[in-house]
Amino acid sequence: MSMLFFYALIGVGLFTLGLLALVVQPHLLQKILALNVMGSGVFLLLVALGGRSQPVVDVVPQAMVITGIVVAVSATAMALTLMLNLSRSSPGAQLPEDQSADS
Amino acid sequence: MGAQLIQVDWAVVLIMLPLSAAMLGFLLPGMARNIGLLAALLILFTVVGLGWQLTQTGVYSHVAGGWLAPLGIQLHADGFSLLMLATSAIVGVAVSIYSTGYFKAADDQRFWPTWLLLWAALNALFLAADVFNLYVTLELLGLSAVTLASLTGSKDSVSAAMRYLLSTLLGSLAFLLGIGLLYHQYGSVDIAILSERVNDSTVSWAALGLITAGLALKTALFPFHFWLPPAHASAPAPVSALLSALVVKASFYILLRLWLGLFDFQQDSTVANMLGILGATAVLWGSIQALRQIRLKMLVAYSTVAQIGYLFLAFPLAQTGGNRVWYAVAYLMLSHALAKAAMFLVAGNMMLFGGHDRIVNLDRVVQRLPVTVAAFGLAGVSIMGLPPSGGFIAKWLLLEAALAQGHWGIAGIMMLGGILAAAYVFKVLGYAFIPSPVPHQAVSVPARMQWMALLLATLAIMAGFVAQPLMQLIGIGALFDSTGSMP
Amino acid sequence: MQNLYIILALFLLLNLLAGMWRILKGPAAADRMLASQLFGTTAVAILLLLAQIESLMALRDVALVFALLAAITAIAFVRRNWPQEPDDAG
Amino acid sequence: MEAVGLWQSAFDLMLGFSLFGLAWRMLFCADLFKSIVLFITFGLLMAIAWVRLEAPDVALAEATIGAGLTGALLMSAFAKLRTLDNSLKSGQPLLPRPRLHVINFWIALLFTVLLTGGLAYAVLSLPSHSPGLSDAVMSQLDSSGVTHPVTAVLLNFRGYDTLLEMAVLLLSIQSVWSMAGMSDAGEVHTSPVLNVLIQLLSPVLILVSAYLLWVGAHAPGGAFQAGSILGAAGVLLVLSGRPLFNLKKSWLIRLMLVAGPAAFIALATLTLINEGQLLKYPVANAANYILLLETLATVSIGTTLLALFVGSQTEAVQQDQSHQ
Repeated sequence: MSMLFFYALIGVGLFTLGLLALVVQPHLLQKILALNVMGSGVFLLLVALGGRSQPVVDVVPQAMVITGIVVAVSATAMALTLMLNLSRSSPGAQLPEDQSADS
Repeated sequence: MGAQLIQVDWAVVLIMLPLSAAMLGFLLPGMARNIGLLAALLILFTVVGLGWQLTQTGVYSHVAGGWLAPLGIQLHADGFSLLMLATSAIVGVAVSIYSTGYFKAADDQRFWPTWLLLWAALNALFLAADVFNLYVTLELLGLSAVTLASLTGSKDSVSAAMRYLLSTLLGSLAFLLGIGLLYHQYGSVDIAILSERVNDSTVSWAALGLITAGLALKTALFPFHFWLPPAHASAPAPVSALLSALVVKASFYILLRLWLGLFDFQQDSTVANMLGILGATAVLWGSIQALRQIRLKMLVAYSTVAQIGYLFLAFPLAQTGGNRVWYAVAYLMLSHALAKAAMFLVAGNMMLFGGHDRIVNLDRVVQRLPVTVAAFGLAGVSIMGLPPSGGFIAKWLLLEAALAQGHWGIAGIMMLGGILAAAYVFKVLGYAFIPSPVPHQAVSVPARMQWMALLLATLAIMAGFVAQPLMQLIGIGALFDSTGSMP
Repeated sequence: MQNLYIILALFLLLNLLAGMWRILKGPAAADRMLASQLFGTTAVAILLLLAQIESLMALRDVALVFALLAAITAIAFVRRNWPQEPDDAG
Repeated sequence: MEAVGLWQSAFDLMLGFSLFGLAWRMLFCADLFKSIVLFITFGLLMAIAWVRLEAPDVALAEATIGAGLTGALLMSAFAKLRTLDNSLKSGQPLLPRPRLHVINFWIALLFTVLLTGGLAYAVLSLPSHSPGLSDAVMSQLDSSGVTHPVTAVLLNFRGYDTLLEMAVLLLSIQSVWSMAGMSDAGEVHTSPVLNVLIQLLSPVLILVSAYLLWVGAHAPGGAFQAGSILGAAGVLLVLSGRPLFNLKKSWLIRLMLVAGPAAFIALATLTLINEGQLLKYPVANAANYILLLETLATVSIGTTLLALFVGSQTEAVQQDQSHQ
């Protein structure tokens, strides 16, 4: 039983670890990976806690997560496309760190 | 005839119509523009139908799939939904017509299907009564908004769109984690059921924090506004209008609905005060930044940051100020949407006209584009909050509440924000009158692009004259009157 | 029997983690890629064991899909990353 | 039985910590290629975790989409990135160090730790037993038209969410096509070994896809999993350098992309008129409607994922930057 909470806590850990990487890592590919890890964390929490309804597992969170995985791959494809477009115009695939407002 | 029409599920049509049109436009790229224009007019007509239905029979709800909550998903339309749907329809039709002049035929297949999907997402979002359904609509909305923001393909717009995409995905994930926690504590994703069950618990607070933070990021509340100015300023003008007028409002709409429905367990909390402080900072910061801008579109974008701040000023005021404050917020959402869309369309016209949008080089556009400059002036009146505009009514109600409760700080911030808004609006108008040292070669601007800007600006002013009936319409379902209970 | 299966699964998982060293260490891209392919195979074995433990036959479908799709990333690697960089190991 | 429980706990603990450790190494390493390989491995372990959590449907989706297609997408994007950026040679420490000031980094770390603590506290405050919606799902399963509860939720009880989900998929391909131009599929190399492999693999994949679609009514599987395997088969063909016809121009491809969402909308409209509620199937026909929806959705999902893969790595469309 408590294993479900363990998995949920790992989910929390993945979410916050991804958040940290999203903030501190400069390369866009790393940011995209970070968002994917955050997503996995949320999904893990959703499904793990759905296991608390014994004897039958609650499948509604599972259906939500399948929906979420599809959204995640769509968003990843879009993000990779944008990243490649960006690195065509300026090498390095990073966001201009210091956005001056008047550019 | 009337008896039958009242039975029609207008709300469902509002979702299916733009979706079908988007698919048709995707299938037949050559006809995307005509399909889109037809859909836009039909959506406006459908919103009128829904409005008439609501005034006759009250709150509308629909049980999707025939499965009652908590198992199934329900749709719900009250006065607040209607207001947002109508705002989207009006701005949407105007922007659609405007865009026929703005985009070349080659860009049609890139613009129209995405814009129709965005419209479908907006309508579905305003009709949702289920937090997971809200998450799906939020994703559809965010991803289509990013796509539209990247449409010019310039270096600025691509990097702005990238930042926008990362921000919007982060916001959605925080929102999803929040509703996941709520579901696992309270066993439902239906707002009405949740509102009965949610109580003052650790999980409620965690969900409140995650959902508020995620939606504040999407709404671009200070200090989460970093993505907004570049994204809104580098997008094509009709897209900027849609993003500023509608897309940021959609996440605020969810925040407000959940705040009233779910998070009323903490009526007198510091969270509301904190949101108020961030809102106040946004008003000042956004206005000052707007004043400092060299480019017109950046100025208008920073003005959005400031105007979003006003929306959040309502949270501390509502603790004792009651329903009038929320009516003011709803009114502000409407009038800002109209005025801001008009301003971005004006910026698009000036850019097309002179080939740039540097404010100091506007070079007597007032004589050459009188309709456009008039639109900017009228929209500016509403943004500043001068009578008799819609913006005046909204800000007056807020100011009244602030003064009645002795919130002198908020009152002061609002006045200061108004003065700063006047300063940046008149800065633009001033340069529009004087000749610039660098003359520009003028390109003629199609009349419909000018008149659409003027139409929206005029409507923003007109909103000030119909306050009474509008308030009645917003009041359908009494969302704001009985704080704490969702019908 | 159950005990044996779960111990075996645990052993395979340990194995997988030991292989992680190769991914982290490299040195060449191909080393990392091969290690991850090995993981795919190990994962299939773990899934089959779990299918026995939980007597859930649907898990065999998961293992099947795994086995089939392990190839896709490897092919993507060979196709996209390999030819442009013949002396990668250096 | 006691011993089994103990060993299982050991397995779970190790799996959980490996997931976290992998994510950490993936996100904070200086070599992008290593990160991508670690991401693929991460997806593998996630799939095992889904199995341990009694979510085989999610495991299938993760194995096909999470680890498989996303991995291939990342791998291709990385290859493309390397042609654009000479500094990206695999095996070298090639990333710029985080630009954040040291103090800012520690503030971010402190914030992360606090957030983790708060969220963990909230999670642990949840009741250890909660029925969720499992009772509601199980009691209505008989009238849903299928016997597999996940399929019942996705296609019937919450079918409206899935309708919007199909719109997200359509949007993603519209988006990728509008951001990047779509010329013909990748470069054409031929390699005898690969070609034989692909010739053997593709029909098997298509067969497995059909099997998963069919089995979804009463066992783990369904449109999303079947569709992503179909997409994977397409990706394999593209990678083998098959001269696929121009995806964007082809009317047939567009039709396949739209088939799923269009079926949903058509059925929603039909049920709205006949039954008074969108996507409310008459109980007698529910099984047929769901099979129809799933079949068309499978086609659309597969085509979309393939088109996303091809589309995300072609050259950007030539755009004028005059009026932005």
